[in-house]
Amino acid sequence: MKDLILIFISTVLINNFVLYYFLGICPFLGVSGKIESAFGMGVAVIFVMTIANALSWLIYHLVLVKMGLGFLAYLLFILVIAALVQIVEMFIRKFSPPLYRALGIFLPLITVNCAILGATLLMVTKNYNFIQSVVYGFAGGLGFTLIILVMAGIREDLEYADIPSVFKGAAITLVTTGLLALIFMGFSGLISA
Amino acid sequence: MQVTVSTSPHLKSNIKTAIIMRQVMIALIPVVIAAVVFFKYRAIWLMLNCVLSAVISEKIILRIRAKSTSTKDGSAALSGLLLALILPPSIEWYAATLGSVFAIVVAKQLFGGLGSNIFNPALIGRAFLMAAYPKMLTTFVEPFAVDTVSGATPLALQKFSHITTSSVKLFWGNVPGSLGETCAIAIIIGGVYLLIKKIADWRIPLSLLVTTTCITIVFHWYKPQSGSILFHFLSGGLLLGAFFMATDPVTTPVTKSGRYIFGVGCGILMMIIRYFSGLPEGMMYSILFMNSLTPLINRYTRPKRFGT
Amino acid sequence: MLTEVAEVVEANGNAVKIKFTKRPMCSCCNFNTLCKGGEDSLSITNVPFPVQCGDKIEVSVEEKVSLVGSILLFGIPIVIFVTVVLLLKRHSEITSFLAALCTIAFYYAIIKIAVKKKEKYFNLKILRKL
Amino acid sequence: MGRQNLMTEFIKGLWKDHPLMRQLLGMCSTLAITTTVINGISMGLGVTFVIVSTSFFVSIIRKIVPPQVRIAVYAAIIATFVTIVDIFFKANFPKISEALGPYVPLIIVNCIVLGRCEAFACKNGIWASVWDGLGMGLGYTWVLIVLGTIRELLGSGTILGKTIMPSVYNPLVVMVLPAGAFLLLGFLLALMNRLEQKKQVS
Amino acid sequence: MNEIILAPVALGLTGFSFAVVLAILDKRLKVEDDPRVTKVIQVLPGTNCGACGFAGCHGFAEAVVKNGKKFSGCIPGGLAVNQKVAAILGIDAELHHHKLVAICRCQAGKKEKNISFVYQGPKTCRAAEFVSNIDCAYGCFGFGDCVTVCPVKAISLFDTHICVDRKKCIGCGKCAKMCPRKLFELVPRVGTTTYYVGCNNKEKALSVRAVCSSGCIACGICVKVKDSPFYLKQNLSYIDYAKIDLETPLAEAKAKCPTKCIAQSNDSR
Amino acid sequence: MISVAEHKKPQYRLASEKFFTPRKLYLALSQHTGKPSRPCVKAGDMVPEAAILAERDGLISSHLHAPSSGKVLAIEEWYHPTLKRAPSIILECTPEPKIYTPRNGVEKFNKKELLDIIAASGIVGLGGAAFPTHVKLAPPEAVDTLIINGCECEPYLTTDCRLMVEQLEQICRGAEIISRIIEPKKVIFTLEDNKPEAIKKMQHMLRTRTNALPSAKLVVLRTAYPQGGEKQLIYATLKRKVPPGKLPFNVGCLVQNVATCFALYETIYLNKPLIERLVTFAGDALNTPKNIWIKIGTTLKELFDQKVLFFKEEPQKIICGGPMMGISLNHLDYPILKGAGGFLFLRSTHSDEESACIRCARCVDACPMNLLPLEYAKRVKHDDYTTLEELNIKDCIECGACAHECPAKIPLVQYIKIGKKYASNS
Amino acid sequence: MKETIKIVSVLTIVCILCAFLLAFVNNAARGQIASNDTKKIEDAIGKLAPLFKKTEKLNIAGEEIYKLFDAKGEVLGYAFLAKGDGYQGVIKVLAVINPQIDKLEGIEIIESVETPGLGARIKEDFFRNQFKNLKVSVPIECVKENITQDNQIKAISSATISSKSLVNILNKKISELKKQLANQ
Repeated sequence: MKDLILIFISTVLINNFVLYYFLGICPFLGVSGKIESAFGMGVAVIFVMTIANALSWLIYHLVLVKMGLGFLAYLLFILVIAALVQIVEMFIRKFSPPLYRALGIFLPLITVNCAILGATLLMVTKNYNFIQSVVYGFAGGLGFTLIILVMAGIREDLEYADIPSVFKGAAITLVTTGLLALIFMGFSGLISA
Repeated sequence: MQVTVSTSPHLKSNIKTAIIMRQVMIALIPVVIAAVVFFKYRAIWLMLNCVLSAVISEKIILRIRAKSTSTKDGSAALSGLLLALILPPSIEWYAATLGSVFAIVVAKQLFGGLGSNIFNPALIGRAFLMAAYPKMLTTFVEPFAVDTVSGATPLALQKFSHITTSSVKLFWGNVPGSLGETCAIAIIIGGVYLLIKKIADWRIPLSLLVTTTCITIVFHWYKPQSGSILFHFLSGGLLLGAFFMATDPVTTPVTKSGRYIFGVGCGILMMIIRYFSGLPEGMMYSILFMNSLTPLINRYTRPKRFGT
Repeated sequence: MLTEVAEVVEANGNAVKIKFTKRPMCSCCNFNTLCKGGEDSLSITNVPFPVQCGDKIEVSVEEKVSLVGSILLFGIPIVIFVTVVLLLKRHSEITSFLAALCTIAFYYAIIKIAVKKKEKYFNLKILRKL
Repeated sequence: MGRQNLMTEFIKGLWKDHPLMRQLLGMCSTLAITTTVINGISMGLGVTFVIVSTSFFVSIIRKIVPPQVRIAVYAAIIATFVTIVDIFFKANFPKISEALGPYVPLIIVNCIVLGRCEAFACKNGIWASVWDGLGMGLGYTWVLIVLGTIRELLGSGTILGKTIMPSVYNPLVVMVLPAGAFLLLGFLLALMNRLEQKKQVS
Repeated sequence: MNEIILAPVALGLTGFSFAVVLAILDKRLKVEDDPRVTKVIQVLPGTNCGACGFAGCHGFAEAVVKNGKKFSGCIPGGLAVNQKVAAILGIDAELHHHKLVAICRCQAGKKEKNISFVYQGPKTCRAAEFVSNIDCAYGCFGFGDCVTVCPVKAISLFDTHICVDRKKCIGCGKCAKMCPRKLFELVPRVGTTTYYVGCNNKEKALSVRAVCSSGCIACGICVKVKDSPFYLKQNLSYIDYAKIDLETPLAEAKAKCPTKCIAQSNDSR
Repeated sequence: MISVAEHKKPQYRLASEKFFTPRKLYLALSQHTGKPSRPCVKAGDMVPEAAILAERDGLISSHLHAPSSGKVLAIEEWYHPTLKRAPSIILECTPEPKIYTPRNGVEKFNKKELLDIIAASGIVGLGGAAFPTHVKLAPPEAVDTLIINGCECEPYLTTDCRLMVEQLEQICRGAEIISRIIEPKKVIFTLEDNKPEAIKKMQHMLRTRTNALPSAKLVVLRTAYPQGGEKQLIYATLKRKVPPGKLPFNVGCLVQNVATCFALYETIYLNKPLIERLVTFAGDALNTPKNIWIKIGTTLKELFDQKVLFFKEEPQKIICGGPMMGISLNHLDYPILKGAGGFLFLRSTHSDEESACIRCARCVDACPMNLLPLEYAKRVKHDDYTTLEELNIKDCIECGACAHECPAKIPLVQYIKIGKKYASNS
Repeated sequence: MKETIKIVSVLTIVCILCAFLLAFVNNAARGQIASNDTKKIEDAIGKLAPLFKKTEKLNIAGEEIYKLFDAKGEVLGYAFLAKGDGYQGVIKVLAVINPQIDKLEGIEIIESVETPGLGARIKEDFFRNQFKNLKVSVPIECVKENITQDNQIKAISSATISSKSLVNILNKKISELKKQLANQ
């Protein structure tokens, strides 16, 4: 149990996907403009990331490794993620059309979100077992959501700020993210307790 | 007869932004005096260095951006002074200058100048230096013997060596530490002055201090070597942070309930960092983290309009 | 609030059917062609003002609704998923994975009924005519 | 297609339609691996190879792929070449492979590659696509090299592992940390904007 | 050697199943896009400014393809883009004239306007509206809110006096919407010069004179000109743009106006 | 709620004077909230004092009476404090003092008769809003509490205070009339603790006149701004909150100003319509401040021309109303309206330039409606009107407390006014 | 239907072709990758024990422990990989110990993500050299002040946790190693 808690804390706060691994910067820059889109995106990422991690673990360890086909991992992972997103999208469309209008927009973005693929790859390199992988995916998504929400809040404020024109847009967002990364360094060392 | 027309109200209070900044400076006088007493000429040089580089960099930026606003409101000088007060006295001059310039240019002016910054500039300056020159920022000197003896801060001693410094020493500030953080009595005098003059809102310091008290009581009871209430209260940057950093109007919530949340969040985070993290002190990071949450807090604690 | 523009394709009194035009924010996206989430039609029941076929209207999902929606649709099920996986630690990976999937499926079945009942709550709101 | 046209396809990726600075694509690996120059060079070349080869193949099969499976097919092709690059690095440059870590496989989701396939290769001839891919790849590479140089020089005082800065220089550790990467890229973007503004004025 | 057989089989199976899913999906959600729409979008600047009145560039492209006549609606793109759009749609790409042009019904500058007091507050017309910064209760505040709102930068401010560049104006009416004193009017674009009455003060001559030296005093001289399209209403002179055939009566009236409040804007300037 | 500098010292003790000899009167047709009244005289007509000049047009409107006998010169545009220029009846006075004969049998009048008299007398709320009183006195819901508002929270103004000191008996009789019309369970007189003389008199009055208003009591409130606002006053006295978009009667209350009570007394008992009112003239540009009974329609200029008021120094600012919510005027040609409680002539203006908001939230703390003024200003400055209504900008009462407190000297009220206007348009 | 067949067939064929390509490339590079892995370990060992010529991989409970022989075939010592949590993440360290298992020959940090400028200095020579000839018959101690005993090392100032973590990782592994080798 302790290992799971450590994985959780370190993934959310210390080795945050955005601030430490730089994963998912593209959607982070794109969707962090409004709090509610950020939240919708974040929760969708948690969902897809957890399930993709679980599925990828099963495929990698139970199929690929056993058959000696480890080199197919990347190819299969991306296909699995793409298929998963498509299925989720279809499912939500059936489930509630209005909600699909509100939330479905984030799903195609997730396919090309490197955070999802990154999570599965890191899960493989870190040699996690099944449960650890699931927790890793969940925590990774949560960390992503946390940062994108904080960023969305800040950006909504910055909309009215008198930012130098050359810094408007992506530049100031990156600078802010840099400052956030500075701040999150304060959490380093939490896992060694 | 040439009269002026404007919208109501035609009567305005005397308070001005510049006055607020000046009052905070006045409140910092005891802290500055304590710093000079303990760390001698180093304190003077460090403060001069930070204040000057902050003001000059702000002037340059305003010139480049062709803004009519001036540095006369004293906000840049105040940020520089606050930064000097949270740096170790033994820091190299170029590091202090760099931190001060970074604080003003990146943390303040890039975000649109006074009033638009998301993070407290002084704290960002220190966080930047912490990442840039980690060794320099974690090396402290004994007071009165600034050139010779390096020492560990009370919190570091407590955390890594389980040696508790006496509260009396902490109260008067005769311990190694950042320039303005050591002398508790001076900070308390300044803080009380701010609250009496209604320059700072009492909600954040109150909720912050109450939260830390509650947490330390619980932990002290559960694990006595984790440090007493008084120890945690008087050591490190808690008091300076609570009275001078967490009350910075620009980077803290505007709603009343938001300010309570801010204070409580700072308190909890700081104690988590003090107890569990690899760093002995977490005031800076906790306030900065809550700064980043401030827009969200503001948005979700909007007061209910009158009558509902 | 996320707003988008839709065209009315069928109108009879209080219930209209609308067809969405592509979202304005999509046209500058590099993956414009990737996502088919573009066009779709929907029926709305509570219409605040009379509309005619061919009218362009602005619709939105309320902020609260979209928050609740994403929690219901993604948040709670994924927490359930993780919990089930954690509970079935001792079982083989496939068993726990399938069990977790089944639990969410069950959850969705329940929620689906609940959402049906509160259909109005999740409906789109018509903001104004363009 | 004439030579002139091929040249323009090549040039545009270097500045005008720069994938990173203009289209804001491929941020992840840019930020992650530019701690040293050598990493930047290897990553840039890896990406260039993947873009060029996928552009080539996508362009070949562009007429027979039905639009519904376009993305899946592209993803498969990209993943294949990325795996090849990965294997190549592992076999021949194990040190670099280790330093780049998971960011080599992440080229798969690097929006530049998919973006070029979607926006260009699937509509244009083989040579145009290849030149376009080469331009984009090299455009990406030069920014990686610039970023890598600055970060290595300021953060460790070295370039390509050789000490450059005088010994009194106290390395600015923050530059090799994530925070430094974000800040630097932010400033670089601002610089690009500034140049663009100047160009528009004049 | 085992893997050389195994790998294609495994991946082939995955690919197959994925393809089946996609095929099913495709059957359910058929989307048809006019290829011309995509082409138009590629030509457009892609800023989604909304100046065309549609929701973003995509909305504009769709509308243009559906109804080719409005092909020149893209304002930031200007003529170059419009010609490209026209080429895609196969429409003759001649310079398209907008039918309406904006005029400002206050032509008084600092000298003419009577200002007996000092205004204190934000320097925008919308703010000044609540206290006013000129004595005339109908005239232009001169802070230039219309200048900032104009998408084609056709409006300029010369010492608190508004000029509309007839050549640049596209008649979008944003200035008319913005002006708190409702001074802008969209009039038909006829000939190369547009004449208009540069005053909006509906009070009697004496009151007008008291606040402005170039206000319309409803003297009726312009109405008396031969073939005059002018008419008086509420102490103010108006031009009936439907009646304009010749430029001479307009020019004559302009010359005769005692307070010089008839103004003109033409393409040459 | 905030505390503001009162500036009431000199004029507080000054007994009211009278000025009834203007040469010309400028009577705007919009003296009140609602539709302008319809003139029923024409240029050249000779009218006696108290004759109807313009009639009520619709329900929410009010009659306009001739404050003096004279000749109608014209009906044309004239200066108006809020509308800038508005149609007005211009009357040349030929003074023929009229003697009003008291009405008989007032005690026997029923509700309807009383309301009819009020409607015919052109009385509007004299606290500032100028809402027609006959409409307000016929609430669609039962009212259990009548609050007589004597707070006068605006600095400088002392008319209500003087009125209570000088005419308390009449005010009470006016209040009796109101309570006869709406039949409340309780009548509450409210005063702020900065008017000790009025409080003393009021206490004495309530002790001696117990039979007339048996359920009346006095509530003395701590001085605060803007306590005189209806919703704030109801909350301060009864702790009842009037919901947004609702009116006092929705929580069973009715608030009337003391000056309105006095006007009601004059109408009902003396048969005198509303043609004059008590106005405070104050400010440091005046030689001596004064409280003056003045005919509606008199221009400021006339007061100075006829040497009723003197300038000590040229004023920098002329304000119609109180300093917190009043309107600044650009010259002295403006007439006195029914709702104007005071005119201020100030020597210095606050010339502080607006600077950047430092988010100190003093405006949030000051707002009596619990709103976020800084958010409005921020959005309006950036021309973003889309979210203003979500932020309840429409609930703002424009009391000016936020702008008074702002250390950056941002004209918050002006931004809010812009925001309110454009929020509804977009 | 024709459309569907096209969709399915194209994707399947592309996948199969890709797989073929990958399989061949992988096959060609596999040997090289495997030898790279061992080379990396041997290089590291070579730095610590320059005299070794041959390694023998001992398979004890799935852990990687190498027995080192010099040119004459005499046992030089053991090399082992130890792994554990550091300040920010996992630290992986290779250590060489003498045949008596009471003295370290040296350590080499294989992998770490400690804070640059602070914890990352565990990689630097001044720190690593302290482990040369360090007595490990009793657990290693990490002190902040000056060294007083030969089983002590001085922690990096301001990076006490990283230093301590490394020492703990080594201590734990060495004690395990002692048991395991004793069992053999």
